[in-house]
Amino acid sequence: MNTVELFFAYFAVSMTLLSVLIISVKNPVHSILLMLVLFFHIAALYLFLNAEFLAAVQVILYAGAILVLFLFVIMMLNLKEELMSHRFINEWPIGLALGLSIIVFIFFALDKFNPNYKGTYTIEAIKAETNTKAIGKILYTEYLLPFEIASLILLIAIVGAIVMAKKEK
Amino acid sequence: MIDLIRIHTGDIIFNILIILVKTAVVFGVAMLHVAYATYFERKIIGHMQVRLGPMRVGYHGLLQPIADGVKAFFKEDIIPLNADKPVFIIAPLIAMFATISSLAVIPFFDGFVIADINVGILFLLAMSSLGAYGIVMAGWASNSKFSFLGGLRSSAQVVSYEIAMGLSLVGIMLMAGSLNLTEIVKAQQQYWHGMFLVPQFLAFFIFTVGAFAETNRTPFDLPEAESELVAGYFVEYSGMRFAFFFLAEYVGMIVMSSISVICFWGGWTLPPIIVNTFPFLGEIPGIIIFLLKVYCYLFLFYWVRATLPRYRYDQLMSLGWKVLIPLALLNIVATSLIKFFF
Amino acid sequence: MNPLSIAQTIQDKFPKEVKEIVEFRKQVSVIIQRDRAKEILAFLYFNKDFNFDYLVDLCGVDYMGQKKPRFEVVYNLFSMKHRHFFRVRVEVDEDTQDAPDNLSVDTVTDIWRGADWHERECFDLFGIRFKGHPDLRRILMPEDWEGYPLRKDYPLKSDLGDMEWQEYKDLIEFSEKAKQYEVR
Amino acid sequence: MTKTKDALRQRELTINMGPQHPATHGVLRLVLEIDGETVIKCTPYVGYLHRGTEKLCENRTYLSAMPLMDRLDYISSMANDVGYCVAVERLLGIEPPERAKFIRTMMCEMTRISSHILWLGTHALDIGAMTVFLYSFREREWIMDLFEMVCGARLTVSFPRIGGIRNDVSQEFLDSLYKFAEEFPSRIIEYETLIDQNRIWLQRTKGIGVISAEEAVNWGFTGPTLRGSGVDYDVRKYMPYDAYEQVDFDVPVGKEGDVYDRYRCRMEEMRQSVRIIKQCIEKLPKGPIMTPDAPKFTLPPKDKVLKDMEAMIHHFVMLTKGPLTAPVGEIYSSTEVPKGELGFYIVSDGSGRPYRMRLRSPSFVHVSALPRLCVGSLVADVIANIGTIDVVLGECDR
Repeated sequence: MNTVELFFAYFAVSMTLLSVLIISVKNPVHSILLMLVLFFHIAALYLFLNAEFLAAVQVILYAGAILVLFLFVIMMLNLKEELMSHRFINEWPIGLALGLSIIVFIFFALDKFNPNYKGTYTIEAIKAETNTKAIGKILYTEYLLPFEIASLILLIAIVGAIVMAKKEK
Repeated sequence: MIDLIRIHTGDIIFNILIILVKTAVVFGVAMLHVAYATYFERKIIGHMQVRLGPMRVGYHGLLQPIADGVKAFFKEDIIPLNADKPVFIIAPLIAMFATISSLAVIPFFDGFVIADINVGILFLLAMSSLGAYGIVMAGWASNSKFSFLGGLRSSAQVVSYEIAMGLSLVGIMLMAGSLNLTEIVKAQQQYWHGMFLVPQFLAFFIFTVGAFAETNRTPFDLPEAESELVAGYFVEYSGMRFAFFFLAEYVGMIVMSSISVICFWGGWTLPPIIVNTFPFLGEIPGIIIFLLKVYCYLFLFYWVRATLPRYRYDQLMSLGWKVLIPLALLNIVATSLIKFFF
Repeated sequence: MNPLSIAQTIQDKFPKEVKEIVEFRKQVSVIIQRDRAKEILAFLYFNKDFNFDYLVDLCGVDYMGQKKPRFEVVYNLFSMKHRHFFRVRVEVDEDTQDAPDNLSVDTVTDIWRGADWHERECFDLFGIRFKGHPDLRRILMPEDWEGYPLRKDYPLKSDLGDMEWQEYKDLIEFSEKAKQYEVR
Repeated sequence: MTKTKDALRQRELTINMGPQHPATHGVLRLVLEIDGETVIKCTPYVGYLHRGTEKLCENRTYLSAMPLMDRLDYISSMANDVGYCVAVERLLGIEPPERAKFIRTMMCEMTRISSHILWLGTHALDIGAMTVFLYSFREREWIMDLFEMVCGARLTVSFPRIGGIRNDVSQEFLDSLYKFAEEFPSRIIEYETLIDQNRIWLQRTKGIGVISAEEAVNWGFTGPTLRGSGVDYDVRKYMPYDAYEQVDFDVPVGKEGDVYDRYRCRMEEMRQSVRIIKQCIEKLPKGPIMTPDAPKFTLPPKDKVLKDMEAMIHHFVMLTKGPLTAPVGEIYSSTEVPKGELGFYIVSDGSGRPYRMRLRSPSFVHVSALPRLCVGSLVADVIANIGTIDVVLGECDR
């Protein structure tokens, strides 16, 4: 095992542990903090893949914006009551079944996983062009349609949120 | 000497050593700056307000920051009984380390940067958004309603102003064609004015407002609005933990000033037009020019604090969402159009 | 309008209620009985010629041992429009066994909003109750205070001993306990 | 799940603003119920500074009750003293001499300026403009020095006396006061340049805490708080006392009745005060400072007390028993103090002590209207509203 693999092993194991902790910790604010740590680990993994842009965006968007909003909402809750209640909902067997089936799926799909696949953008090509440029190019040429669809979906979500917030009054 | 060390240690360890030394230097210099930033803030605002500021410790109070530091260090550390202890302890550390780690990617002069990464600007934005965690966590963990409100205000404020600030920097990225801070400084040298401030004045305005909001400075100091929330999110903190927040705020100010200097004021360089007319100015070390520019920008922080009243929460939000973000978008569109056609 | 003529008008309209018209240093006041006090005050407020839209002050006076109806509630009125001043004194008697509701007046908070706290203060310091007041609680004194300090039979200073206000006793006790932490 | 839903539905947060809070100007306590940042309920609690002034007055002579008046509105003690003296003089039916009247008027207006400056500083500080606070304290210091010149005390002066004033003013004092009056308008302009055109200041004050003229009168507002709503009511004009009849001044009124208009009113009032002070100095007549025609009610001059036996006995009786011949009756007398109308309702039973002394303090009335001003606005507006009604809790709680 060389250094890179060692690092990867660390990140993989700790990410799994963190994920389990996030759903099992009683205090939601603590689980959000753990989630923050998890996001950092993910960002670090992106760095291993030479995807600095993704790593930075991971931190800015997920850690900096989305998670803060989560925190915002959770802080509003009456946590004292929340701490008393059970952490898991009654329908946990369904969740377990779903989770297990996904694991089975992945297990069977593992076969088709090709670690040596190389697309047009090799690491060398990306390094020559810088990460950001490469992502921009690929996003606005090859994946333009999915990108636009995704943004439309987000727009709908925003409009929906506003409509729901307005109705309350 | 250096070569001797290199031979004896090998490349990787040597590089790590160099980085450690650089980090130590930057950290030390930054801490000194923070200490004296507080001193100058008190002095400058004092003189603006027809009073003298600190005068007692040392000549004209010059040792005051050190006295303050010693005092904060030895003060009793109080943790409220019903506080969420781990979060309460982590919060100031998050706030401080998030801002201090921003210093890692800032090039202070040509070639001097701890980590010269390609997405420098994004890293800075990421770190400044992390600073909000410290504040929100502190507000929540103190188990006090005033600090809770401060935390809420801060989270909403930081999230909304970061968008405007990030978008305002997109113009710079477009102009420079890179996210690397060193590259951005170098890109500015192509122009006769040597500053992105001239073509990107709109972005500069948005960035400045955003920087004030990010660092929770007047007129956007709502999270700690003294007259409303007493001291906002750090109302329950004392001693060293309180000092950490203080430190975070001032390092944040220095980081924001540095970003502004790098992105808009040409970093450690002087405008080519000036250097060409007075060639001897080109001999000034870059660090001096950089620091002078940073001081000017810091002065702006102080000046505004002495002048402006505080915004109200909803006014702050409407300014952020209804004025700054549309303006920033407009700036991006205009910049890219100009860049595309010329 | 001449205050005396205001007083005269009131006496003409409510001959039974008005007990006396007093003039001292050009200030005129009518002393009226309690039962229709609110009606008279409303009349002073709504009548176009008087239009007393500003309740300057409302306070209680304790005439213990000097007059028979022991208390008076004094309404000082001013009209912003006509710039005249007038005073109404409503006589209230002590509560007795057979008339437990004696010590009360109808509230005027629905006429003058500003009367709210004045009435609360009057209740707090004299024990005069205001019927229909939205929120009649003690205001200046602590909520669990006993007695009405501005009454004439309430001593200015005395050693209450066990009758002392509970929170004060707690405070004394606490300070005794805290003495052990004192740095000497 | 239901518990979570309940937790979600519970949206109000109750916060306890005060009695120790930087913006409540003393020991005012507000219990705010807020939904997010919006105030949905506001309950003021007062009484933390209740010292029983009314009860104390009933047990003191008319003269010795005066120091209590200093401590009502402790930042404008001179105006309270004058108000009290005017009330007792009206009860006794005596008139102070002309010179005393002019000096009292002068002092009242100086107090008005010092109180308004302090208000301006703290109000601006509440809204976040720190510099105004220190600028205004510079001038307040000046007025305090002037007070010290005339009576030796800076804050709790006890300067006026029933039937006159304690001691005459020197020419030196008049000169320096005139200099102050010459200089001060330029200082007002200085404050105004700091905040008057400031967009943030305008956003924070315009349209906040609006109250209409009728409603303000109905609530019993007085002083600049009322005049900001456009009601032209000033005790100095309509029930003149002292020398106010003989000086020329305007009563500034606002239009909208919001925080900004009340701010403008107070700023203009300071200019008018300067005008009055100047006129007082120019018109100041020569003559005695204590009324000579009612020796039974007034203290004899100090130098006489030390030489003359009769005067000494008189002095002694005055201080221990009070004027023995106070007429039986009742009087309501009000004066315009910086905060509004300060009223004294005195019931006299013929003894040397007031039988009942009622203080109608403007702050008490204004605080009672805080819920009316605050509900529906934001937390930051509560601060602006507390500032705009200019409360002093010493006066509110008495």
